[in-house]
Amino acid sequence: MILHILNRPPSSSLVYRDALAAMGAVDRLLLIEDGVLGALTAQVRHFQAIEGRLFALREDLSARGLEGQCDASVQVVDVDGFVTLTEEAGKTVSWF
Amino acid sequence: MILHILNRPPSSSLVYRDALAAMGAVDRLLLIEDGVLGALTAQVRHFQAIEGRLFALREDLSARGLEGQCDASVQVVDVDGFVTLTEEAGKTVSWF
Amino acid sequence: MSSTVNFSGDLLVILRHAPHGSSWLREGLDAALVAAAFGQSVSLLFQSDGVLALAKGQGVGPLGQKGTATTLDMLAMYDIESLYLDPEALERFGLGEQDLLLPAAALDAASLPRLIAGHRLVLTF
Amino acid sequence: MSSTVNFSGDLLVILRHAPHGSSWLREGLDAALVAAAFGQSVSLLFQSDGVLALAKGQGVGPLGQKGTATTLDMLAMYDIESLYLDPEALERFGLGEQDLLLPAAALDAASLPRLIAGHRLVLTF
Amino acid sequence: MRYGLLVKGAPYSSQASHSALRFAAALVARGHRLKCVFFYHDGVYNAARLAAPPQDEPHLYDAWRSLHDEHGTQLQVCIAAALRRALLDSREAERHGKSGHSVEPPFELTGLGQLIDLGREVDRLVTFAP
Amino acid sequence: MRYGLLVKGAPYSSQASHSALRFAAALVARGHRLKCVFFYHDGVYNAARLAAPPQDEPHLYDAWRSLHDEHGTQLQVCIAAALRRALLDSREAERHGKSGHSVEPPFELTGLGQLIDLGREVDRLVTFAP
Repeated sequence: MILHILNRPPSSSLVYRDALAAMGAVDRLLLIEDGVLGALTAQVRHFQAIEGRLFALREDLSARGLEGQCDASVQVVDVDGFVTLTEEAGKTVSWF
Repeated sequence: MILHILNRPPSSSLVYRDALAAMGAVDRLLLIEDGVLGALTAQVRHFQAIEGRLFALREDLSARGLEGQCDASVQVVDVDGFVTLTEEAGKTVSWF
Repeated sequence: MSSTVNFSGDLLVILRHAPHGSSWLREGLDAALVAAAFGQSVSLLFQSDGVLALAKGQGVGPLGQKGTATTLDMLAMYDIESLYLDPEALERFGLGEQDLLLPAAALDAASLPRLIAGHRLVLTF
Repeated sequence: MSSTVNFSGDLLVILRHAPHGSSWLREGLDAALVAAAFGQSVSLLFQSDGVLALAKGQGVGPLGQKGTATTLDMLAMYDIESLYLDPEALERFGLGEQDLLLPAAALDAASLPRLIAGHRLVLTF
Repeated sequence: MRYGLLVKGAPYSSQASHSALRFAAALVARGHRLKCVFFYHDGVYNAARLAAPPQDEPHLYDAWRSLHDEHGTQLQVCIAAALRRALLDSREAERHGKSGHSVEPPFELTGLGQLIDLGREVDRLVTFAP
Repeated sequence: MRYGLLVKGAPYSSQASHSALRFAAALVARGHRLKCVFFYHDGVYNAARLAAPPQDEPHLYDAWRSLHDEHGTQLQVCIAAALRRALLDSREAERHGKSGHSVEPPFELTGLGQLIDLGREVDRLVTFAP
């Protein structure tokens, strides 16, 4: 399992497309920084291909006032959860 | 007439959408830097709404080896032409 | 947006970036505040991810980064009252007027070019 | 792309940016060259706007900026011979194999995750 | 016409500085006056005096200085953007208790108000961003 | 586990440095070892010693130093990326005939080879980009 990390939102950048294309069947995607905009219910359709394997960093959601708008299908993790995800993954790939 | 200047390509960034939305009926758009990728025949459809008012900077096309792929509907200008465009425009707006 | 609104001013600052992810938003707001302090008439347009600058409930970042929500409070103090937003961008994030810290006028497609034409200087951030 | 190809190696460098517009491409290529010089097996993937790194006919910039086309010539010298590209990206720009400086293998959708899984370290630029 | 440029990209990282210098050369060659280049956001890094690029690359710092020397163009750097990015002239270094400085003339640290003034004084203000 | 971080964003301009520092704190708190932070692209600006951010903002330069002091984390800066961005230690300043320097320990200018070594030596290398 590989952890992909994405810090750009699908609302302004198309890099999410390449991140998704690079993901294997059990890989996970963590949204951080402005990437968390993609976790909103109104945006999360861009990630429907990996439902159940999509994560978002809580403190980046909450700094932006968006924790309440985060879609229920997204697994929200704190920074310790971010570390755990990197422990569980064989490696990480960052997309920006 | 306002000169809009765009340095990101529609292949990776969605800023072109906002630039187009901001343009009035006689405004012009100049593609520079990586923005010139949008001038290629295979990409220029993103700018069909402003056909005849789309420009691209020659030296940015040629440094990338793309002058031959630039669509015939795009007016290619050198840097003096860039200056002329700014002279003719009441002001410029840069999109990035 | 009524077509009788006066879209003119000295400076239009277009804010296209979300809070916290970069310094664009703060630097754009700073430019707006300084211009207003210099006596210029300043308008703000929240466009694309920039509409999130207006979202309620913003806080500090995990290292104590201030963000920009507190700067928004200063706009009225500086007499920056012409605030506009791109309604499509707002909708893109599933947000409505009730989710915003400050009221900003939704611009229709025809008004955006007029807003830009009506200001002597336009800076994008 | 044949499924018998061996997608493994020490380092995969993913190049996503066009030449000249930023230093990403050069800095990614530099990392690849150094790794190869250190004896690692290195693969390159040209993805998104990065496929334009392979376009024929690139030149210097107007201030004499070198660009990266000359660096590409050094790949073979450093035994970097596993070059891959995203065929969709190539098509997006209307380019074909005949337009490329170097041959790179087009990756199908199933192979891209295998390429990434097969390298111990993946760096994106 | 009188022109001003606003540069917001770091040198070498993005093409913004190259494009601005190229545009600057073209506009003065056409007889326009380039009053000032204002550096903001990561553009302030253009003012870093110790830049030592490889000899086969354009020396952007020297190119800005030449623009000043040959055409009297002011090189103004937003002080707020500069301080947090470690760009201090001698005066600011002293004020912040730091030894050494990273910015020197013809680059000047100034407030954002100078950008607003510039916008008022010139006929065209053109932005080059990363 | 042994971790390495690769930081590619300029401080303050993007959140990359903040995110990396935050992640660093969390991983050492969980008992992992953070061997090295490698700075590349605009990340090298994190090593600029004269940074003077406003007092109500995080002092990123000092935070990197604390990471080194408290956990022995190496702070390595790509020398090629640094020189063109005006980041020189005393030795490089002398070599390039410049007075003054902009980088000092615990930040070290090193070659890209160190990044490759780091990738070999650690269990996880995590990149924070702008």
